[in-house]
Amino acid sequence: MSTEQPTWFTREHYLNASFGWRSWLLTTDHKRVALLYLMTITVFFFLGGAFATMIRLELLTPAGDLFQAETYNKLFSMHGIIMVFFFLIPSIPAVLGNFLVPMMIGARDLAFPKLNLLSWYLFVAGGVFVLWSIVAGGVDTGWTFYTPYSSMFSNTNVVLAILGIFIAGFSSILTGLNFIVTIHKMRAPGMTWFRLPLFIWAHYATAVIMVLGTPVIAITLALVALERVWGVGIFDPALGGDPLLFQHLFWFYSHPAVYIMILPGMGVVSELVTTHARKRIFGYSFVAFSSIAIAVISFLVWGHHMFVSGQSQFANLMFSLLSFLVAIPSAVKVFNWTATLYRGSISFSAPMLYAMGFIGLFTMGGLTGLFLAAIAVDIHVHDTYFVVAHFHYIMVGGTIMAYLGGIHNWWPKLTGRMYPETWARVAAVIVFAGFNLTFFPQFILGYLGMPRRYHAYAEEFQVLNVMSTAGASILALGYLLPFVYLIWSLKYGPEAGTNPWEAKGLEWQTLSPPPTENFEEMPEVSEAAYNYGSPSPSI
Amino acid sequence: MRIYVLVWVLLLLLLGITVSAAYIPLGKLNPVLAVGIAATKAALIAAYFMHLRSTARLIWIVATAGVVWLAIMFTLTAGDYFMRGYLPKPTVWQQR
Amino acid sequence: MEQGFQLFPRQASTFATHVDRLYLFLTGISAFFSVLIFGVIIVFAIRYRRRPGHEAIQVEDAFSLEILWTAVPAFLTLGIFVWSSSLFLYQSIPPKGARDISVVGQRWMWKIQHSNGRREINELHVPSGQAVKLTLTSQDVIHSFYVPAFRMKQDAIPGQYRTLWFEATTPGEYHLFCAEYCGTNHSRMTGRIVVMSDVDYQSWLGGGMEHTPVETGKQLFTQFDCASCHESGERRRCPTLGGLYGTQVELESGQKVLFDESYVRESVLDPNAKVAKGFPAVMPSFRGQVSEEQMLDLIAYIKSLAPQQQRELVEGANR
Amino acid sequence: MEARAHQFEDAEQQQDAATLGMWVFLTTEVLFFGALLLGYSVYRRAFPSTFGEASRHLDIVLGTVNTAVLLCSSLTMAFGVYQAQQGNNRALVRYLLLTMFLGSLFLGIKFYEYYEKYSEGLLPGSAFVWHGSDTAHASIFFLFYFILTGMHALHMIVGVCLLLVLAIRGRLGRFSASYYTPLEMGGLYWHFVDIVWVFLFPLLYLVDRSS
Repeated sequence: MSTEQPTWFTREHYLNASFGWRSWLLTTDHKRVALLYLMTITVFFFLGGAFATMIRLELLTPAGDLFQAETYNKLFSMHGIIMVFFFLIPSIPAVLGNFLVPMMIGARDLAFPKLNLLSWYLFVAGGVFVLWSIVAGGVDTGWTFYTPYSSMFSNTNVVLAILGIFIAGFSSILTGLNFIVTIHKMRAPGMTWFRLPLFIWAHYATAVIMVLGTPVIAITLALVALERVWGVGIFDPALGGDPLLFQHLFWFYSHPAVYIMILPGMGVVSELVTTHARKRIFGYSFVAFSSIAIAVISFLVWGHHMFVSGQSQFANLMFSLLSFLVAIPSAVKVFNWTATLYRGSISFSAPMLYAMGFIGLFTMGGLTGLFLAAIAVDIHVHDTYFVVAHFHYIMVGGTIMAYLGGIHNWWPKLTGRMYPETWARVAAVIVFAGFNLTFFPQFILGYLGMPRRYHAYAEEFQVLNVMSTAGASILALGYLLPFVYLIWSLKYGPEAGTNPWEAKGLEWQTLSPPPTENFEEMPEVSEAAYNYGSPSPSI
Repeated sequence: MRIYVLVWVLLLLLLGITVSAAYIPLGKLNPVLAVGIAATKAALIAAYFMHLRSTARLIWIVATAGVVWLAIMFTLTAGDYFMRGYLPKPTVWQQR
Repeated sequence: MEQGFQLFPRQASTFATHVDRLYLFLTGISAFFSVLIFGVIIVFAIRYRRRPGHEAIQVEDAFSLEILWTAVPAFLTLGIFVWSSSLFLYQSIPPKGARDISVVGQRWMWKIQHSNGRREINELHVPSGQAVKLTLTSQDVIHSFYVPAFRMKQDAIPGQYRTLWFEATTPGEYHLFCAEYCGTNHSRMTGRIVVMSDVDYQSWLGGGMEHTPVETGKQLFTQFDCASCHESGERRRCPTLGGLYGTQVELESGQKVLFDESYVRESVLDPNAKVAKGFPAVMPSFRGQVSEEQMLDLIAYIKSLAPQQQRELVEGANR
Repeated sequence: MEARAHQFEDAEQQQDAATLGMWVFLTTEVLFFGALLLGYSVYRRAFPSTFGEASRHLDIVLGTVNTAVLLCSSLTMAFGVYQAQQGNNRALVRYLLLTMFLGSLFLGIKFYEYYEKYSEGLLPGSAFVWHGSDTAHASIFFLFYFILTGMHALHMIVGVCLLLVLAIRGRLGRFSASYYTPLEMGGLYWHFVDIVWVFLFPLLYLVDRSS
């Protein structure tokens, strides 16, 4: 080895292999596509965040005085549509998954690189339609598009928004298809299923949901658009349709979609916990199979969104029982992550802070899910702020924490630069504190009976709402910080080196940033994942 | 080649059966028969024309997954529509 | 109505105590596990923090632990399921003799009619200590009738009937919310529930001089000219409706349907979707002519033509 | 994609990946049509007599003939793939053209049926004319009829275009006994579209013929 290490600038890697906008917009390199996704979803994240800020500002006072009712309804609808379909669903899979799946299994690229690029273009096209719907005046149906309101009554740009989601859905399907084929067919020699990092198991499970669920939402929303445009009755009772059918079809996808959002986060946390505690994962096969179990069970529980819709009581009981089942694999994961910390060498690096935050907040989010699976309690808290708090604990406390933790953890690999550690720790703490202050009061609000999607509310709810808004402003600061210092680090961050965390995993064995085909020499695998040392049998 | 022709003849035969069976009043059996024959035809096409019979087990699993998920969707939805008003009135609660 | 800062909702129905008990149990479980997980993470993080001279020690997987923390959530959730489901069955089956009140949601108000015909909007007066059964429907989009103090909620679906029952316990005024997003003024589709003592309720009820739903229904029956066929005894063309409510009607296809609220409604709007056996499909549709409230009155009238026993049959099956 | 793409180790891996990818795609299609069929079934169960009456307005002769045409096209497609495996390019192109012809015939008959329904006023919407009683649900039947068969026809059109590309490439001698993956993929797609129709035909045309 020469004494003079090649630097970011002197060595060729995927970022400087070619230049010019064409080399990016026509790239088939999964790492570049990942960065394209990263930039796109960051835009959507801050857009969705801006809507959230306006919602929280409006809710400072009980009277609906800041915005008009119609504007407020558009704000929460656009917040939901953008955050769900254009940030959370693609967040971890399309950025970190795209970047890491081929590298972690020792492949040069995904199985279908062109499809991968196409999926980004579909995503952007879908995004353009949704942005168009915003510019044209917004949508006020809520992200759930319940009929017959969405199909016959709303006079906003429902069709444009649906078109956007429809197109983005195909992007999701293509990503899922690509992951499934890649994980099955592209693994390096010696990379058996039980040597795969748990990140891969989680993404495999996610891909299964994407592939099997997404077509249903696509066709369902298309039917709503058709009903609107054509004026024919599919879901509209005035024309002989059945609005509950829409809910069944919608939630057949949209409940599993929750797991599209959280499963990749679980995969990220498995990596973060092991890396930053220098430990093997505790109970590898249980964590791995719980991902698959979650993916399968996720399709059996959609009816718990319809406990008060008047579906049959039998269906209520059936879906309630099945919903409780999800708690089991989720709990298994939480316990195994916690046990992994035991006797580790735990660093307080920013990714680890995010991971620990994730485990705790996901636990709370999951446990409050039990309230919603229990029909008797759900009847009271359904469509109240309790539900809002619950799913934000999963989506924000879970997915976004994992996403930020993952971005920090793999930032050196993505860019070849280290982020500023102190700032990152500060930001992680701010996010955690701000998050809890924002959403914990909403549990209480919900049980008190404050319905969601309310522009104006009863006066006794104000104190808790003010707390929530205060927390939201702290949270906003916590999100802006990484945005600033990560961009700063692109230029000023110290060079990271191949493996700054001394982590296991194939992605850390290649250079940072990696060469275009990921590895200079194709790897062969001869050991299990997370081999941080052999277990001592005495314990 | 020959097996393809055989399957094709079978398919046309089944088509004939399903069309004629549709005109025999069998009550609730009519739709069951129609869907059953359709499933048989689909299985024949998948097994022979699409080579599912001789392909890797993984492919077989993927193909089955689609059908299983469809079954999930239909069964659980039926759990609502078929069971409306199913629960009898338990008398225990009357005393509460 | 409630004023000032609160942390726990008021209890004003027989459900409230039951639901709250389950809620507090779940809160306890959640608090226990959240504290456990956060606590263990913090303890481990401090004890095994990375420092010079401290190395990670790899630990063997423990199958017994995995079984333990699979089994504990499994049994716990099963227990919660049994508890909550039995409570749900109690909530979902109205007791015999519950007072009937009909509710129609319409953007953005609740239109309510009591059994003696007294109507009110965005206010519901109910007696305490008596079971009340609401029949809900909607004129336009989906709404949801929600009374937090009763821990009770039910969607009002256009074109379908849903019921919800409760027994108020404490006189007072309580919030009524629409919980299912229904458009621009969703957050203003609110109202008051006034729980009164039985005596007060009776005198309040007598305050209005309205027709009962059955009387109104009878008028409508004539007004829409239903009577000319359905009462004239021209039995070849259409059935007379007396005594039909609560029976099984045989259709042309041999299928049987229950003659209940939904069947009446459907027969008025799409008369020939389910024609009774032996009758020609000649009835015109009244789609767009009958409002949801008029429909409820018509149903009340047709219902009144059947003996009490048959009516209860429907209540049992139509849940 | 003729030569091995850079991300694959060898041709076998590439073909395996393509086959798996195609099947995964087909499962998404199953769910896509499945959701529509679920909607159809819910209404069919709720309004059996109206759906039966509406279904009898469909032309059973044309429907049956069309099913037969499609089954024949599946046979010729299977022959085409077989010839490709043998490296027999001329026969392959011939079978592809035959399949395309049968596919187009199907589409032709289908569009004639559409035209008939349209002129009878059976296209749902403001111009929907129904002489039976339950107009609302008859309209829902025809809505599902047009959406289901329309989505199917769309898939057929895509399929015919796909076969055209394959035929041209076959004519140019791009395939051989060692490389015929695209044909296999085309075949899988074509047969799948056939399977969809195999379900649509009895569900739409044969609902209630006996009464």
